[in-house]
Amino acid sequence: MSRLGVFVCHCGENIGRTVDCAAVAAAAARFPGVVHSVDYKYMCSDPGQSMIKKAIADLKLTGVVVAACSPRMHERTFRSAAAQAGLNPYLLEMANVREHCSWVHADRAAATAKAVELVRLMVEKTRRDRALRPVRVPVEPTAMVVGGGIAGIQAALDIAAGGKKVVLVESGPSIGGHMARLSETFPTLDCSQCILTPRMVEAASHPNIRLMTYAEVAAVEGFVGNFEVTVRRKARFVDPDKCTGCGDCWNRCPQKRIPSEFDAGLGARRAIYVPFPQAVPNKPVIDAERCTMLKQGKCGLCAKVCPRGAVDFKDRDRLEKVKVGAVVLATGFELWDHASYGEYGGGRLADVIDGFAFERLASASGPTGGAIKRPSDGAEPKTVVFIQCCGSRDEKKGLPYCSKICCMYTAKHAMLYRHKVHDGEATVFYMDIRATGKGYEEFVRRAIDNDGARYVRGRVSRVYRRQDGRLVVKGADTLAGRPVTVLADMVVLADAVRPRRGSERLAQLFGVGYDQHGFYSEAHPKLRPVETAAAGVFLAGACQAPKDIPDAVAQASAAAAKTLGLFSQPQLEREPVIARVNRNLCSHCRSCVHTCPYGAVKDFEVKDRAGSVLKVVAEVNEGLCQGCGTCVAVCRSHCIDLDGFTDEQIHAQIAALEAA
Amino acid sequence: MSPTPSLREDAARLLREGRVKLVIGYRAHAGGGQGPAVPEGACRAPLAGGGGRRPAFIEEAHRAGELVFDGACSQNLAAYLKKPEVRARMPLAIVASEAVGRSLVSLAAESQFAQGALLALAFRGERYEGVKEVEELAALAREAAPEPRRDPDIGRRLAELAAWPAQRRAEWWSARFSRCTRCYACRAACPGCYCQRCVTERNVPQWVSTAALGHGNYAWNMIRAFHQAGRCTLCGACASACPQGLPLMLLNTFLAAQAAEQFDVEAGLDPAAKPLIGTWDPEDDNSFFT
Amino acid sequence: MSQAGAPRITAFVCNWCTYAGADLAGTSRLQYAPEVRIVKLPCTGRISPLFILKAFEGGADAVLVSGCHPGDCHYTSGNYHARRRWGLLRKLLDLTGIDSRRLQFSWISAAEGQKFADLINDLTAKVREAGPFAGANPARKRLAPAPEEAQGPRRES
Amino acid sequence: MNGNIYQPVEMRIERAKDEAPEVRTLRLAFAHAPDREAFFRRYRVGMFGLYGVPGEGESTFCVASPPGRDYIECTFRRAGRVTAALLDREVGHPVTFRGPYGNHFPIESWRGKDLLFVAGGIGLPPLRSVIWNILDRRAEFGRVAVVYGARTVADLVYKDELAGWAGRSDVELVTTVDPGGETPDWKGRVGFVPTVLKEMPAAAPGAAALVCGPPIMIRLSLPVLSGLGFRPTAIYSTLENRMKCGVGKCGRCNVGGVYVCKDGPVFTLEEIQRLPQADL
Amino acid sequence: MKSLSADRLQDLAAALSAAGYRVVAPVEADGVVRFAPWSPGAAIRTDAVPVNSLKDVFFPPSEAIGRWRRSGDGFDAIETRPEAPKTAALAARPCDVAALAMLDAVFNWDFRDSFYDARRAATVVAALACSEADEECFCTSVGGRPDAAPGADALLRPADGGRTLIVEPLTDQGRDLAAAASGVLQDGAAAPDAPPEVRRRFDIGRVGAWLAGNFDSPLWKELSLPCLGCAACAYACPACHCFDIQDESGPNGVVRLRNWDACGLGLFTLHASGHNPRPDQASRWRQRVMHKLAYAPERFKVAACTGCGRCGRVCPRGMSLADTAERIAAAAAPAAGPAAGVPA
Repeated sequence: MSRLGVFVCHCGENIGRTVDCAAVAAAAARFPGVVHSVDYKYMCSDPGQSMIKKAIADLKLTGVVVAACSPRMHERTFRSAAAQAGLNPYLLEMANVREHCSWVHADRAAATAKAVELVRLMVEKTRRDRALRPVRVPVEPTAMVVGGGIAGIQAALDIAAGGKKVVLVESGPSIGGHMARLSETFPTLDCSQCILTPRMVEAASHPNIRLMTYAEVAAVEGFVGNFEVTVRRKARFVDPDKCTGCGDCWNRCPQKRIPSEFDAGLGARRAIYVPFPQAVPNKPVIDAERCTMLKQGKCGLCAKVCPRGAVDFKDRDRLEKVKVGAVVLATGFELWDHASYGEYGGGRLADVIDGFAFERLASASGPTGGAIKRPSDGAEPKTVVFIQCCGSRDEKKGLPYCSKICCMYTAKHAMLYRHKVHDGEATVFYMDIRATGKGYEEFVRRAIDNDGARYVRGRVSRVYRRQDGRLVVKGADTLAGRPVTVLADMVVLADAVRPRRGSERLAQLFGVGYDQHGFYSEAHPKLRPVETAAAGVFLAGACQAPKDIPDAVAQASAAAAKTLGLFSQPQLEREPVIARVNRNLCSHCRSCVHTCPYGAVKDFEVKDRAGSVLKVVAEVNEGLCQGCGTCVAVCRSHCIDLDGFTDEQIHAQIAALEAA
Repeated sequence: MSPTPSLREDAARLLREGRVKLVIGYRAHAGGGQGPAVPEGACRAPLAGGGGRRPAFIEEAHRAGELVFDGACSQNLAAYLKKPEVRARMPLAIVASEAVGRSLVSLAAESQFAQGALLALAFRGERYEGVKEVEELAALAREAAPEPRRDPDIGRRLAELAAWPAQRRAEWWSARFSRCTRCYACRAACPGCYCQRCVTERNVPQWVSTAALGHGNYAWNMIRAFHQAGRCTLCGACASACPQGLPLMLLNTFLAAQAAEQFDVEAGLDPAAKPLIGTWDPEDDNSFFT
Repeated sequence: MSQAGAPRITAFVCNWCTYAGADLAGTSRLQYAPEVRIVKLPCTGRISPLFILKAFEGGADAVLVSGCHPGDCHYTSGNYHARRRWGLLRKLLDLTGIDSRRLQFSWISAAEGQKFADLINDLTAKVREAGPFAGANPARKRLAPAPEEAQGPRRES
Repeated sequence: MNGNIYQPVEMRIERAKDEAPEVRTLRLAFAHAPDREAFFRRYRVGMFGLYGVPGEGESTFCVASPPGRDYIECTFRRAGRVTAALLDREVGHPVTFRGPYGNHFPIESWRGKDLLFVAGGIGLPPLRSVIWNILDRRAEFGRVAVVYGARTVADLVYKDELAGWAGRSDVELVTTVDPGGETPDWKGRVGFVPTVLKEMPAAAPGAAALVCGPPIMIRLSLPVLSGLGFRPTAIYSTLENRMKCGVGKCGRCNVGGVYVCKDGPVFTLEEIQRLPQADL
Repeated sequence: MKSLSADRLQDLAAALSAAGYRVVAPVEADGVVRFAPWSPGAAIRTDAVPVNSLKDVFFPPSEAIGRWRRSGDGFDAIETRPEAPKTAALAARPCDVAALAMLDAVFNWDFRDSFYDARRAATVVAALACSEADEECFCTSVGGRPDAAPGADALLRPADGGRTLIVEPLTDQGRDLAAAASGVLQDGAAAPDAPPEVRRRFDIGRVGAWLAGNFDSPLWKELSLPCLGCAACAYACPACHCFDIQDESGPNGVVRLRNWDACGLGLFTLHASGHNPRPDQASRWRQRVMHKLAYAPERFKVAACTGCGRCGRVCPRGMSLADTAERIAAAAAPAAGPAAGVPA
């Protein structure tokens, strides 16, 4: 039976000034189920809390309503006081008579009347409160990091350094990501590989990190602390345990003309290959689409020359299940395909290249050994036009957002170009310069002032090839207010940054939200920028939004910190606001299954003792349920209910508001 | 040509071959029973009680000869799928007019029967189309109704109602709902009303009063209609079943039109459809929010 | 209870945005009409159509449903689910005589204390202008548990 | 009284005792003396009543206390809205009551005869009124034996009274719990009621057996009782069908043509066997 | 002999209304003819059997049978009296009137239901003899007649080919009614019309005999298969009287309502434990038929079916008690063939 205590707080004068607290307490004393009702100056003070605790103990209260400030302020305080007195903390509720009443109404009579009703509402709710226990789930202290770029590597290293195991899943043959392809990095012009490769090696050799390259996430089950991720390990056709990475195979492979993805198509690779010389692991894979042995059963040269017999043409994709407690998604980005910009040649002009191609041209380890040569004929371009915002900030044909990194890397490109081709002319077309990082603005100024890059504010309307092979770049100088035409030997487009293809599918597997462009959604744009709606799934790097290296690395470390925080307890404790299905009454229409934002509602087979299925009903996974109650509201027979906000409670509250 | 011989043959064959345990169809009913009189303009389908046709439950091949089909076969047999007695006899076959077919497609989308548990002896108009799986029924339904079919008379009456002040609408509906006795014939006749326990029969808490009084009748009729939003195939079974001739099709048609207009949803055409209430689109109408 | 003739407004609000927005109205000491009664839910997605029907049945002169702005839902999509529900329900109720003006929907974030206060004031004014709903409310429970002559002094105040 | 047969009388909770998980006994005093007098004029053991909380409804239970008191008691388990509301009431709170209704055990015909009570779990309350009625007039009856079992020790109701009966020389009490339901300090038997029942002495001439409990217990106990020599006309039980009115109008308690609320709730096995079994 | 021109029924109603009666009669709303309070100007429809029955006048779908006012943790009972205005029920059919015997019996067999009784006492029933019988009518099979209404206070008998209604008072109350309406009644002879032929017919004795021994017959399952488990038949039935009791709360107190209920609804007998003695539609349909044709005759010496045929008219699936009785009669007939061969 309910034996409720009501405690009305004056909050000094804050409530008492406009609400007659004694009158509220007196009115509450007459509410059904209330056995004790008092008012006091400061309920949250030690004496106030003691008063509550004493009443709980002495009067054997079964529930408590504290009429005071917003529960956002002191619900935790009072609930822990209740718990100390031996009352289940979820049997205490707060009536908000300060923020929602005394502070917003001046009329004492009206405010007091309202306060009485607010208390009444919470009394009716509390009478129907049930003792709840926080949900506890065990945590598997192993993390999975999806994506082996710099963000993924950093997250993995930080988690590993924290003493927890990490599985690093990379879809390509090597970790390293886009950063491995860069020549130098802004604004310091460090050699990208020089700073990255030690990290790659460290990741590969760290005892807490297990690399799974050439692998993809195929399926996800479970929930925070208890994910079971099925990883598809793509067939490499080379046994990495036997392979020493000697290179005999790829040097002998007759397929020599395959455009290298790593080199943006400017260089070539073989059918059996490592994507780049510093690859980690430095073990080749066979490109099944290009290998004549796999395609037509002819050749097999690599197998013949391998001194270790590591080549295995019978290799197949394998599925491996990995149990992890947390996941960091660091799937990175790719460049928007400028083929839809017909006015820039639509991808058909060989000397109109993207930023990565320029990076490879400028890289000492690139196909030209660091010499800037234009793709069409290998000549050194004497005039290069850089066009910013290619696809970015273009709602009509491209993408509405700013890709953030292009201003900086274009400045870097112009600078590198001028360093390598001293008599070359670099012209940059831009909309605005957004150089907001540390040392960034100075860097851009250096490109202009020291390295002589010509910055033209305006859009390029057209790029086309003249008979003689030179490119005509027509644009407008909006500052000068006149059209501009530049004859160029090469054009570099700063293509927009967009999420990797297939990132939506991965998000769906993990229950992570994503925006219309495919960038993963953080749980809160300000305060939870690393978390996602899926508990235990964190974000790092450009999969969330365009980011430069320091931002990506910082977020990766943040994701690692979140992961380590999660792993710091053997069990997770969660608010017990959980939806529950009444199996007897469920008709299995599956509305709730479709509705749940967390994929927490699944089919459940009710079986008899012999194991045969009697019926299928919906069931809520406690680990996944976040307690929004949306499933409850779509259930037509109301056979789902939400602990903490039950139908009975809400019904009683609405009934308490009935007009006389 | 009468479709009946091939219908009977197929039914008999399915039973003989053991592909189904039961065929639900229509049989002729000799004496009596025109069903309730059809009130003029009361938004009820004619032949409410089934006219000269009655449901037939055939379990033996030799009885397939009882099956008939014609325009008088207006009862929505899909409603029988909620009876445990019928569900226990799956796999089964149902003689499916277009209306029944759409109900079956809708029920399939709501996982109310397992794959392979149900075959349709499908009709388009009075033309027999043969034994169909649910996907084929859906294709048939899409083909038969490329455009949503709406009763123009109901449209006119809705427009008339819309032009009235709210209070007059309230009075008009209250007068009608006041006749409701809560016999739940509407619910019983509707294939989509298959909840194991109807919300009006949940008493902890009692959201919907079971009293046949103004408030209970309003809440009941609202929630019945709303629970059909995006699901109702406008078969008219509920309205035909209502002994009091309540204009339930006004509510159903209105909501179906809203579902189509706002969310581009037409029930009963896609066995893989996701529920209208239970999905969302960022572009859903936001104009009524301040 | 409220003063005689004062409109009764029942508000169903989510915990994360609108409840917090109302808190902010409080901490900002914004004054608004005192007739609103808030029933707190975790999310607008939790609000069943029956809550609204029940509130009108109990004599609410207006019902307010308010939650996080689209895209800001604490549970990612509860408010989107809710919006779709209301898009249909409000039309149905309007058709049957519950004027849309008496069923208000809004998105109010935790930062919009001013918006909350303004909305309550606007809604209260609107409902006052429309007058008591009782007579025209088709959902209203009309039972006489305590006949007038039998109402004694012990009647709950 | 205004002649409204559905108008309950007001009772006040005098005592509330938790018997087992979610099982409680309420002792109710009549708020108005004429109601008490009217009740006890008609009350015989075996009759039932409708206990209610206005706003939640009424629920049907037997009257678990004997005549000759100035209160009535009922024992019930939380099952739905009304029982939950009754559980929510405190000592001193009012509840409502209608009754007594139905027939009663033919206790006068048992004078000088032996009586065997067989109960399981929450089935003891209907027999408790009889047992106390017999004990109040102990000298008028022959041997009294009670076999009472529950799933677990915690599920046994009236634990204090059981202890009292166990201490009486004129009552033979056997308590038992299902295997696995015993506690370390459990002194009673372990085993199902029908099994324990087998060890009871054979029926003396004219002896009656009263059985109440879960259907499965009753079903398995009946052959044992037959084996002990009880005839179907000497075995009694009560039926507890769903009721709303309690006075033969609402139409839902009937088994075949028998209205449990008027023709019952007390039936002999012989009468029960004549009912359409599928309707039970 | 007093009579009335058939087209002056409204005048009769108006006269009674003027004499202080609340008049209830078959009137039309939205194309549905119902027994409902008559208001001036409304046509009284004698050409259709109302979709609801006379029962509604005495036993409405919902009524308050108890009231309490709350006070803290307690409540004070408020005396609840039936609303029983002086009423004249016009043009009720003989089959509706016949059902009053069943209702009178069940509401008074031991405990007397003051709500029913008060309205019964306050109501004068002027029956209308039938001039036609449709395919659902079967009163003659269950002891009724289309042209006699024992239990009514007055009978309106069609005469002169339906142009005239002869007013035959049968009780003092009927005479009072005739007196109150004397202004619209005329003197003079009229030739009563011949009663209509009720073509539908089965042997109730044979049905009763079969029922007595066939509680467990497989026929129940077959007969009940088309039933969807609503209460349309029960609520239309003039003799069905089952009800539920539900409390409703308001801010001031509680009203205890008696609402119609029906044995065809799945929750009717569901125990709180989850056990349901009638777990399927077969057992529910059996209960309905048994109650009407076996239990009621046994307990009350009157069948709870008067052959009005409403069940068949309202059933969404066209089932009817007559269909079932005919099937049973055929199954009971020694000479008849297998059950399946019976024309249904």
